[in-house]
Amino acid sequence: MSAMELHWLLYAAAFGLIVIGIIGVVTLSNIFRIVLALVIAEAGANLLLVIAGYRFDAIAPILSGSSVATGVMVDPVPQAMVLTSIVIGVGIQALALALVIKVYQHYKTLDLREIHQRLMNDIDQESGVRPLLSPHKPAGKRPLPEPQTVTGYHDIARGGNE
Amino acid sequence: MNNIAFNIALPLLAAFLLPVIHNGSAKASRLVGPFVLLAMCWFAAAYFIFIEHPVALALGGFLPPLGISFHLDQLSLLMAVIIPLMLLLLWPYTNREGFREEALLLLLAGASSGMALSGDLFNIYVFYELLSVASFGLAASTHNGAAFAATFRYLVISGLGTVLALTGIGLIYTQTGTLNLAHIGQLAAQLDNNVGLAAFALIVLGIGVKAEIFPVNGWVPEVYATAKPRISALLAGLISKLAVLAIVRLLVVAYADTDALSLLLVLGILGIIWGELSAWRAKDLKRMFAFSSIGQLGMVLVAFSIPGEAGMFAGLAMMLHHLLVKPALFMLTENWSGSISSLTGAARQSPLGAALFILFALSLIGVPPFPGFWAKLIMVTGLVGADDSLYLLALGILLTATVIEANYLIRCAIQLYAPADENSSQSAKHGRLTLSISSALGVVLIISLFSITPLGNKLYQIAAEASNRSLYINTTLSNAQVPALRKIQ
Amino acid sequence: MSMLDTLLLISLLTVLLTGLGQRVTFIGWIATLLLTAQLLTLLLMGKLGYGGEIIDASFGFSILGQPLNWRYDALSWFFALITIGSALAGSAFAAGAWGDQYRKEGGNPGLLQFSIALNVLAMLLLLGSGDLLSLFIGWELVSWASLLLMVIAGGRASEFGMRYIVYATAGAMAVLAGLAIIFQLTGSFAYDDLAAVAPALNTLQIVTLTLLFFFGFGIKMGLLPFHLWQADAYAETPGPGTAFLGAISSRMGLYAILVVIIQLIGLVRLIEIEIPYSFLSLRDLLMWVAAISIIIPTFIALRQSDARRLLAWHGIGQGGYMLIGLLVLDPYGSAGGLMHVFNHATYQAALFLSVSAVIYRTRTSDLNRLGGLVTRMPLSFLVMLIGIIGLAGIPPMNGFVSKWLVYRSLIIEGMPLLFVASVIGTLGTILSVYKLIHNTFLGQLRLEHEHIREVPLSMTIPMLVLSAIVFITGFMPGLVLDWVGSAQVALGMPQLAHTLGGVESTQGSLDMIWVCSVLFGGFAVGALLFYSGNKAKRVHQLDNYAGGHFLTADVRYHYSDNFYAGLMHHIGSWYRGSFLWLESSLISVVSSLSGGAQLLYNSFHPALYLLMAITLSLYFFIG
Amino acid sequence: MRNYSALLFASGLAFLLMVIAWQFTIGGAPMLIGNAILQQAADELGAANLVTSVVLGYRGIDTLGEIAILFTAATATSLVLSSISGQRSRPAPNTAQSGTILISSSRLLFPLLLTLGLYIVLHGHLTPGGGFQGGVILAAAFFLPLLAVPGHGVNHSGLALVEGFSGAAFILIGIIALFQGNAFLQPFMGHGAMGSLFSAGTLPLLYIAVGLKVGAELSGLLANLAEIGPAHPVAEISVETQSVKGSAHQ
Repeated sequence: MSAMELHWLLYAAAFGLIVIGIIGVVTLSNIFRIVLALVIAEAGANLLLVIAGYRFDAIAPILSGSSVATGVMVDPVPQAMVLTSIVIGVGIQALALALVIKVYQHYKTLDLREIHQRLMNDIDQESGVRPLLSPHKPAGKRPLPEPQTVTGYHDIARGGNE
Repeated sequence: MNNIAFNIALPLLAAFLLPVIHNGSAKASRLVGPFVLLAMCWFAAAYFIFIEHPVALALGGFLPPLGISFHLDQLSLLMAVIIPLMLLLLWPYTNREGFREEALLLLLAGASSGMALSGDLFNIYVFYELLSVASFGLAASTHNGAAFAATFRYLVISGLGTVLALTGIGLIYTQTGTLNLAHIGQLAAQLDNNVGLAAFALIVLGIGVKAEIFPVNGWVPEVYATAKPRISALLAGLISKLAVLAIVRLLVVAYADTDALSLLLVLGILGIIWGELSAWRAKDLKRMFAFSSIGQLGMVLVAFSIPGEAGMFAGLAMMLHHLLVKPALFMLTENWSGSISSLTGAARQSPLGAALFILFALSLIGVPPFPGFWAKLIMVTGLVGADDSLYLLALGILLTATVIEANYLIRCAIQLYAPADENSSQSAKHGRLTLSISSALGVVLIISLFSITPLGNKLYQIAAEASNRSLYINTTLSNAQVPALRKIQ
Repeated sequence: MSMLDTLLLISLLTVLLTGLGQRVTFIGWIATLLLTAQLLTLLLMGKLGYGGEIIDASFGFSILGQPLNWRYDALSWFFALITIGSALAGSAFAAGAWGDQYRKEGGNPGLLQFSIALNVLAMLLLLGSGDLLSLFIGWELVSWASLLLMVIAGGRASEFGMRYIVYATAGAMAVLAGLAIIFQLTGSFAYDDLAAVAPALNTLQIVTLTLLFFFGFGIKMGLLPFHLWQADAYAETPGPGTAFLGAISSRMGLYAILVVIIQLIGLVRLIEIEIPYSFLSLRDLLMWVAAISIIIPTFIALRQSDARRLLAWHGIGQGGYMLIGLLVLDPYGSAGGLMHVFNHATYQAALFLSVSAVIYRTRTSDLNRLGGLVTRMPLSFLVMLIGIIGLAGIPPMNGFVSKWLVYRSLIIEGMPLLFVASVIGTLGTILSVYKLIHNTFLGQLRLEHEHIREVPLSMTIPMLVLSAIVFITGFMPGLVLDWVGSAQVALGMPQLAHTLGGVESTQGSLDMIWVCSVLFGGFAVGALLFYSGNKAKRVHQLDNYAGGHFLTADVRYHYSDNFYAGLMHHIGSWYRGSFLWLESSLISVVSSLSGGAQLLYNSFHPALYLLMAITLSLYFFIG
Repeated sequence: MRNYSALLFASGLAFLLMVIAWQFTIGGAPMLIGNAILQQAADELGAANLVTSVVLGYRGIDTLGEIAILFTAATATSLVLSSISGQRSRPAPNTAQSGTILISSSRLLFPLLLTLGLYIVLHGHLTPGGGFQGGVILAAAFFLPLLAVPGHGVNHSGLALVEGFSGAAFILIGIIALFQGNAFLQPFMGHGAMGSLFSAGTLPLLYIAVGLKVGAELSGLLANLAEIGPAHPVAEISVETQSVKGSAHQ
């Protein structure tokens, strides 16, 4: 494999991972999987950083004994950056998992759609605003919403002009 | 005895040790935070007043572009002073829940200072991440399901933003082979191509998550609605501004004369439209302010996108004004969390709160002679001066948005003063702490009202310095100093 | 320290004292006293009214490198006189018995006095503005101060105040845009710089500036189609406040148009600019807006059944006369327009006060529930009579003089269509003011009003003073025309040659002293005949007959409901509420846009928009 | 619908990113500062592992930020996981399910992992590895008993001490550098012989601090997550995942 082909492969892999991760985040509705997709996307970004400092046929930037480089070395800066960004990623993922657990404890579901619905209802309730009817069809085993009068829509129609 | 590194090191050190101190003596641990913030404030102010700037400090002892350098000009030092002040103001003095929130706030202080001062792209990114993680923790500290869910959604957007920003930094590194902002600015010619601009777009949208840039601000209403008002005030008032500043630095230094300006302009215009329209229909104060802050940040972005000094001047004026007003307004939602219609007659129960609301609302709308008017005037003249049809469109939208803003804010104000009815909530009285925070900001607003001219001149000077690209590059690359501990005469 | 400083200081003192002394019961009298002091100070500056030197304020600011100056010339002095005069009338009216009753009903007369004082201060600042920036600041101060006056009644008033402030902000933003353009063109906000640059501006710039300023200032005047806010907002203001607002507040728009469009940009330029595909010049377009603003509000007033609303709608219509007169740009027209500002303020304030007096006694301003009060409140009746004669523009009151000047100039300058439009407006005015006085004071006395009395002296005196002014300035218009002449000079317009009794010119003369003498001679003959015959027999007001039948007091024979039914049968279908429809559809549009905007934030997947944004902005750069 | 638009935009993004990749210069990045560091780092810092020079020397502030992020994440996590009352339902250690083999091997592995972790931390300036990598291994050592015996207690206050003091040590070393007349976090104490254990000035000390910090933070994080308790077992979550998966197809 030539240097050029390898470079291409690496860049394609990095961007591919990023895109796959983003697709995952956007299309999945299980929040645990969303976290995993986020990890994939992060891996892609990290890979991009690493190959930014990569040189074909170069060695790791570690000197053996003498203080002079013995051959072509790869760029050490991106490696340090990746180290940092991996650790950052770990921190964020841990926090994300903790939040997933907490959200699950409170809402007993991992479905983003339902969580969003409940979240909106909670916010509406706390702020004393009558929740609007759900714009979504009920999905899965979700209990049907309480029957509500359609007067909620009159509020919309009148808008802020009340 | 002074070194700007203390502004980073001290809060982090205090945060690291806070759990230990707390285990030893809970009372002592409560004193640590305010003390550290005061010290930070002093260090930054000392640099601002006594030490010649702009100056670039090679913080780790390695000269830029190899090492990380901090760029200390008036703008970054101003922010470095404002950050601890703001945190002191919004510090949880009555917090009985524990030290963790305080530790997070200290970390936030360190990270914000780092973001404001740093002159290294990746370093800014690291501090940005630190800031993000701390803000996640703070947003979730309300401890209810809604807060957790909102924070999770915030984290997902923010996490994707991180990936994008990192990709952008990677792209810039592949193009220029350097991370120092000034060095990047020197190599800016290599970035004025598809790859460079794409990197800018990625960074803008990545960091823009915190800057509430449209459309990556889906988290804003739900997080501000569920977080404590103090935290919302901090996020909307301070944190968003730091993210904007980071973007603006990159813009000024590396993308000054490119299409990047029009990207910011377009995003800003959309932000104004979306934010203000949404706020018009919001039914509770918290979300109204959340949406309105999206609109306001759109205005800030539009202002910064005006080319040249005029843009920097207008942007800074709008930004600092919003920095002052929005936290105060958010603090007022503390006991006015219900729907707007339940606030009927709240002025009777909290007359000072209502008066402050009116004061800040008028300034936000831009009624002369309040400071908001002057900021808006600077921005409007800047927009006309940019002499481009897109900027004139932005002017039209800005003015229309102001009308909408006046509509919803004054609607609330009138509601507050309407005679109470059976709908009105019973406990619309503000706590003393809340009121004193808002009053303090109100006093600052009124003082600045009487010193518009010196403030404006100073701000113009700051803007001229901050928008001077060659000065930035020269300061860092030719005149960087290694900051040993130094005494102040 | 110049006289102007003293004036502004006293005004500021008035604001402070009324603001601090909210709980003092005699706060109204203090306010009246201080306003009198302001009036006296202004009169000491009276040389201005006779061509005196411009008086500069000795203070001045420089904000962000832009100087802010205040100075008074004849025009400012003229407007300031009206402002303080009408405020004084309103304040004095509210100070005594009216204020006591207002307090009993839960109102706060101190707040009312404070708002009036604040409005006066704001207007004095606006009138004294020496550059565009201070003009804008004064403009905004006036806008927000009047909001305070409008909403203090609470309830529906705040709704209308809300509507007002949306219109007002829209106008202010247009003005701001205009200012920014001017700043870009001239590099400063000074009047002189704009006046110097104006001749060199190209057509597009002139049109843009004119439209922006006309829109901005015109909203405050209630020019069509932005008139919807005014009548409701004014009508819901507590009585004396309405008198003040109706008399002068909406004239601030006229003042600003005078200064910026007519004086600085220059009317001559507007006449030169032709509107494509029409016979009109830009000036003609503005005049037609003014003409339509005369006709439509006047006929809307005709339909009102609330006395305050009826008068408030007339306020908009009369503004059209002033504007149309000033836009003619000859001595007659501009003098007529300026004089009408004064005249309108006097009779409008008198009318509003008289309506307030009726409300004070009867608790209603509903024209369908009043009638026959002439014997109970004869002084109020007299005031209203004088007022409506002035409003309708009939000799011998002052409204006639100014309208005559406007008509005359329209005829001289060859604008017959506009003349006809103004006359149609006057027709509607006469009809509706007749409705006002008939339904209030004439006809059948309602039983529940049998025992009411005239209002106390503290209220009648301001009303009577105003009516006296209406009559005297009608009898001797030269008094006002002196001031108007100086104001014309200050505006750089040709001055109207005048005498004490009116105008003496080859193009048309009017001597009100003669007109009045003839008129009163006629009245004297009539009175002579009436009293010499001695056929009149005094009966009780409720002692009525019709067709030989005895009418008991509880029978309703007074024709007030559905007044002008016959007329309405013919023109009723023209009342379509199109502007209301326009306004509500605008609100619906904003509402649905807003709903759409919120959809983004209700989207259940937070990151989708991030993806879209990043793709689109990458495409923005790469595609 | 949403998925289609997401896919549409994502494919657009992929296309645009590929366009960007197409425009790269082949043969890698310019390596402006990279080359300079490769030339100078050994002389300036005396560390054989040049990545370590970058991590702790040239970009020391980044590393400080990074350990702060870990600390922040740990603090935020414990803030999130702590219920308002401050009571955490810690289950009793349940050795019954684990079995002897699991427990013994975890006990056997513990010292090995500890040694390995410390070795990697200490040789961070010489060989691949360093504070982060070693710290993770240390964390694994402490987390292993928890995996083997669910409910195994973790000494949180001890961890907090380690966390606090190791982080503080990192900063204090930086501040001491200041008092030595250097810049903040600038390495001092001489270079030593290149390639030997005691070389590269304060870098090994910094790495030890980082290693301890990372180890403590990670074990704290993991322990926090693991201690949610049997009321909300991981099993239940995975069952839910299945059912969501099932409903997604409907």
